[in-house]
Amino acid sequence: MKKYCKDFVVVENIALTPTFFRLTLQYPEKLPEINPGQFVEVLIKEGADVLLRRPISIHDVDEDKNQILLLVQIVGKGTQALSKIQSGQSLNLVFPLGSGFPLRGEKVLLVGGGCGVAPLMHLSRAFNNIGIKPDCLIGCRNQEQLFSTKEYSDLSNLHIATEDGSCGIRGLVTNHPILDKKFDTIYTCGPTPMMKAIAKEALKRNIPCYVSLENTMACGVGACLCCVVDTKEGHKCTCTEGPVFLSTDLKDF
Amino acid sequence: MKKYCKDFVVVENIALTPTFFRLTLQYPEKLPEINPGQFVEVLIKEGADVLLRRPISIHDVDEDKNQILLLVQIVGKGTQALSKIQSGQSLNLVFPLGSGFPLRGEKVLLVGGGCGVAPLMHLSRAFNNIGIKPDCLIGCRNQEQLFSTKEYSDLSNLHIATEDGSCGIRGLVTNHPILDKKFDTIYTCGPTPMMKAIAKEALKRNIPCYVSLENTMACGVGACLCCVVDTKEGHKCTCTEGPVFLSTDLKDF
Amino acid sequence: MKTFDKRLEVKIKGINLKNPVMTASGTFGYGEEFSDFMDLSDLGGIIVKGTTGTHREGNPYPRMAETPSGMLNAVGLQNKGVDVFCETVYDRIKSYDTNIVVNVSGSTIEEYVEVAEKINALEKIPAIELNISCPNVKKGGMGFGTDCLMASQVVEAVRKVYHKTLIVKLSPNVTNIVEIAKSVEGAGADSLSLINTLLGMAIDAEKRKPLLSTITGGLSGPAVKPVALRCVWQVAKNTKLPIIGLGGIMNATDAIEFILAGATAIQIGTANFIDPAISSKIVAGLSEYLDRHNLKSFDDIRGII
Amino acid sequence: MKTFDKRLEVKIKGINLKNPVMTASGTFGYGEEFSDFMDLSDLGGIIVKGTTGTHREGNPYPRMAETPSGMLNAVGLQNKGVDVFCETVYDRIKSYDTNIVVNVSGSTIEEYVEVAEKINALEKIPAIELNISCPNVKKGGMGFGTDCLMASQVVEAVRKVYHKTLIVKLSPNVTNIVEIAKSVEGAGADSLSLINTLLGMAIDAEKRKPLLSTITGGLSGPAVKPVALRCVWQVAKNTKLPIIGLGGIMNATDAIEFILAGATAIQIGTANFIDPAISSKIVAGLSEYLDRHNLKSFDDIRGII
Ligand SMILES: Cc1cc2nc3c(=O)[nH]c(=O)nc-3n(C[C@H](O)[C@H](O)[C@H](O)COP(=O)(O)OP(=O)(O)OC[C@H]3O[C@@H](n4cnc5c(N)ncnc54)[C@H](O)[C@@H]3O)c2cc1C
Ligand SMILES: Cc1cc2nc3c(=O)[nH]c(=O)nc-3n(C[C@H](O)[C@H](O)[C@H](O)COP(=O)(O)OP(=O)(O)OC[C@H]3O[C@@H](n4cnc5c(N)ncnc54)[C@H](O)[C@@H]3O)c2cc1C
Ligand SMILES: Cc1cc2nc3c(=O)[nH]c(=O)nc-3n(C[C@H](O)[C@H](O)[C@H](O)COP(=O)(O)O)c2cc1C
Ligand SMILES: Cc1cc2nc3c(=O)[nH]c(=O)nc-3n(C[C@H](O)[C@H](O)[C@H](O)COP(=O)(O)O)c2cc1C
Ligand code: FES
Ligand code: FES
Repeated sequence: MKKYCKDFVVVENIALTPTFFRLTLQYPEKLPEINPGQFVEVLIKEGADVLLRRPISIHDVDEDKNQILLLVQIVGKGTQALSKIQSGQSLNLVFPLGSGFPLRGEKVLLVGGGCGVAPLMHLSRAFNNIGIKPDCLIGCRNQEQLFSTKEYSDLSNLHIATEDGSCGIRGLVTNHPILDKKFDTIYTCGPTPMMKAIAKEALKRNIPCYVSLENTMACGVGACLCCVVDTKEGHKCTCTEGPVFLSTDLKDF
Repeated sequence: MKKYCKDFVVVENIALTPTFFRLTLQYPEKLPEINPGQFVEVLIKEGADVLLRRPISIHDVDEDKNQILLLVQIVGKGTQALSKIQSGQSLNLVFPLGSGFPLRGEKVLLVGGGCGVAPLMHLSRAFNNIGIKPDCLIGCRNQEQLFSTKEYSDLSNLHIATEDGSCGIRGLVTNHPILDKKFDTIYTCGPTPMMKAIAKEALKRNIPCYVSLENTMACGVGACLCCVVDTKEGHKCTCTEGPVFLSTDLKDF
Repeated sequence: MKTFDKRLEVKIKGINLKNPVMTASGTFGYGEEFSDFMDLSDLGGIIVKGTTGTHREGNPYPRMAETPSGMLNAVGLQNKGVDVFCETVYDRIKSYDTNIVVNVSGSTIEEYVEVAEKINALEKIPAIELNISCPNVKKGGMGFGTDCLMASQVVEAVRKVYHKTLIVKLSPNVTNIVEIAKSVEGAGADSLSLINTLLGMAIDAEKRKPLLSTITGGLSGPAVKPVALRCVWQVAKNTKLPIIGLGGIMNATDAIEFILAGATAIQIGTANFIDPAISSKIVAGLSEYLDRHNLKSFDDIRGII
Repeated sequence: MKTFDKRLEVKIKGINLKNPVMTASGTFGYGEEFSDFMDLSDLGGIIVKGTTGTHREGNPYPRMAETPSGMLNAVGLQNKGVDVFCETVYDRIKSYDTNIVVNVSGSTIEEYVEVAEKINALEKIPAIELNISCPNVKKGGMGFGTDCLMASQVVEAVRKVYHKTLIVKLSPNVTNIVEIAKSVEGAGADSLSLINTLLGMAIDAEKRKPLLSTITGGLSGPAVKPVALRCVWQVAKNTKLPIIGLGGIMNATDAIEFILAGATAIQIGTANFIDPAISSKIVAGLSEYLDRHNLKSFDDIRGII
């Protein structure tokens, strides 16, 4: 897939929670095809001290409007600076990067936590487009951390697990009974411990599980070899051969 | 004089020309005494890549409102970033720094060029306060580079020299006939070649001439010894023993 | 057909470069990774990934940490080995209209010699860059580049089997880079590229853990530019070899600083990660500088500091 | 009366520090320059300007250039000489309620010895920091700090006449900092401070001139932190001496990184120029870290990397 390095224009920057914000970005031409699970490398111009681009999943794509959405969690200097960008300003992206999720099976479960919920929106939409309504399970600490439930509900059967029980079931995603339904494939993105736990549950039930990794990256295009993950066939680049891997291909998973 | 490191609030940021802007800064308490010719060290927060503070002369002081004014020329990254600051934002200054101009004599000429005109406003005001209306000679390329003439006229007998003759006499400040008037003291601030030429004219006429240097600085408080100027008594710190020097005390002048 | 600015042409011993701009080993893959973003034929040259005698997995993840105006890496020469390069990669890239230079690495003199000899047989590779300065491998690597005797031994041995342009890449992690440069010059190098990364380290104070699996790694990016310029200047003043300068070059102005310090050509490393088309933009920036300063070529100002 | 956080107290051989935070030589004057901004008694110590046998004018202007996340300086040990220090400066600063350490510099062993001997007689100076690492002087300076034999000779000579705490400040511009550290340890040093500045250079591409009168100068600030951390970590792992870490510390988090790498105390240099009260804020930040991580002192985490 051809990659681009181009300016988008910020159409909207909405704070969803004190730490999560969503950017709607306008592309000046026809967007190229983008697979769910692919990501962009964002150039952070304002706000000192940030040298490298930051990898961010493509949260959703509006093909008609030629817009992409990013869902970002503020964790450090780069995401902090990005959170202050205003509509009308431009944002330079290298995109679309990585391989993305393969659409596999008819009964599918998507499990997300933290900023890992981001690519699941686009993945849900892709399944809808081929006539499949996925199950989507989102885990977080409490109701305040929850956002975009309407959007997820529109595209999936939404299930929620909160640690304090303020919404959905009380507990971790791995405690959710939906896991016991029969699925063809499980897709997960979120904190590594969560993904490992879900991959384990999938393995127990003999269901293929795709995990989306968030390794630190420098180039995003397979040139620097900084982002490798240890697979059963040796080191692979997360940015080009991932970020999505079959859990059983990875060591330590 | 006690020094302070404190936040001011930007009251106004006016673009005077495409490269000059003026900041009006509000101090939250009673301003300490400030001598004309003293300067501040500005902390540039926004706009990447700038590590050290930037020294900027105190352009004017409003003791009643507890405001100071800075007149800044955009020459590089720091001043570029500073030009974008908006009213309401805060700006951290170390101040007041340096020794300033001594008020000496009754018939005095102030000669400025480029951003060197900045401290002459406060100096004119100081002379007015003791009942002396100074002569003020400003040199620049053309009329478009000229600004604040009303303010300078209010406080001084204003004379202008432009290289293209679009305002005042045509030529350099050293060509201006006002230099032939009898003065007790000449004060000058601007590009080094201009100050050297003025100092030479002053010497010819046997008039003491104070020059205000703009050496590159790191600390501004006499600690780093980066800002030295070669005087007849050896290296002296521009930030504490200057920036104003009697031209005849300097080597190379 | 595209025309190139003839004023930018430079020579490095046996090879002609369209312009002084090359891309640095380990930061530009095999070039292919960047062909969507720019025309690779705009470049003076491409230095491909560090290549060793056999397949290497490199160091464990994490391998990268950002630092103030810089980055640390600890890739550790991950590559598929020289045979895979010759058999598969070479065919894919040999027709690029630019100079493809192979960065040759190893743990022993024998390994350097073996790789150099195999690359020598590849018609479309006009030069190698001998990497005796990699801080990210336990054995060999930087060791060769920090000792005059070892440096000259490995260069002599490679010189015997390698008959095209032999560039040697030096480490800044030394007390006296001029001494090393002179040893390498004496041993038969045709050109020097400097600098490789500075040995550095980063720590996560909250987690109380190093940020790299190997604890220490190689520092690159704008932070190292002052050190790189100094090394280029010192070596340019004290050897006769053409120098390829690199370390923190982010734009044409930076590139020109290296030329003023004495470099014949320059390389772009970390900057490729921030703007994947930067090297081609720097070529354009060099032409603009010549225009603006009314210069016929960089020959008049090279090394004037 | 002000109370201090007892958990922050550290010892460096003969001397007790209220806390690990000192200010670096050449960046904090004699302390006086900063007393308007902070209470100097908040500090663990103040290392005053480099002091030589006789008055020195230092290098010509310009002496400073900003670089990405760093600065170059070429002050070149401008100072009025040890006698003026003893006769006039000492009286002004001796009553500060903190450890005043004199940074001793020279061009010859004799000069180092002379200065050390004179400072030894000053009751209120509990330690000297022997600067064998200044890159900005033509003779001596860094030369002593880049050669094991010379380093041990100067330290041995000074050790004979100096009977209080002898700190030796090392240069990062060496192939093997551990070797130098060990030589200096063997010669009788009580503590090591590292690092001094990296040798660098900056050029104005438009004017085609170096930005420093001396062409090369010493690089400091955040840009050098990865190199400084690496040096501290290497030396801490390989010598027994208490280490004072510095190089690019801008805030308490940076300071803690040095402690995790093995430093007993730290120094603040370039950061003083950006926030003249930063060193006292860093003291407060260290206490906060202990609170937040529920630690009794830094002893439990010092050098755990
Ligand atoms: C393929 C991919 C897709 C991603 N998608 C998203 C997304 O859709 N939304 C989103 O908010 N974030 C996403 N991330 C994570 C995001 O890239 C990091 O949070 C971001 O780079 C942090 O930058 P910063 O400057 O704010 O933090 P820094 O100041 O660089 O670091 C702050 C803290 O975050 C940690 N950190 C930095 N980078 C990463 C990383 N890549 N992974 C995990 N921890 C990191 C650091 O160790 C440190 O503790 C993705 C990462 C990858 C690799
Ligand atoms: C005591 C003092 C008072 C000053 N008063 C004013 C003032 O009232 N208004 C104003 O606009 N400027 C003033 N200056 C100059 C001002 O400090 C510089 O223009 C500013 O620091 C440049 O910062 P920058 O980041 O924009 O430029 P940089 O990116 O740092 O440099 C851009 C260019 O400016 C040159 N430059 C940088 N610093 C200086 C300097 N100190 N003197 C001369 N050239 C420099 C550089 O060599 C370079 O060519 C004063 C300087 C001093 C020392
Ligand atoms: C991720 C990464 C990988 C590198 N791999 C190599 C390598 O294999 N061989 C080599 O000689 N240099 C390697 N280098 C060093 C660069 O080629 C270059 O010398 C260094 O990064 C300084 O230049 P820069 O500041 O422009 O990046 C690598 C650098 C980086 C950042
Ligand atoms: C302007 C300036 C002057 C310095 N003078 C001295 C000196 O006289 N003696 C010395 O040992 N180190 C001197 N140094 C080095 C600092 O003490 C310190 O080692 C170095 O700046 C690294 O720390 P930093 O990055 O926190 O500044 C000087 C540094 C600067 C910036
Ligand atoms: S981030 Fe560079 S190879 Fe993946
Ligand atoms: S700027 Fe530091 S002494 Fe003047």
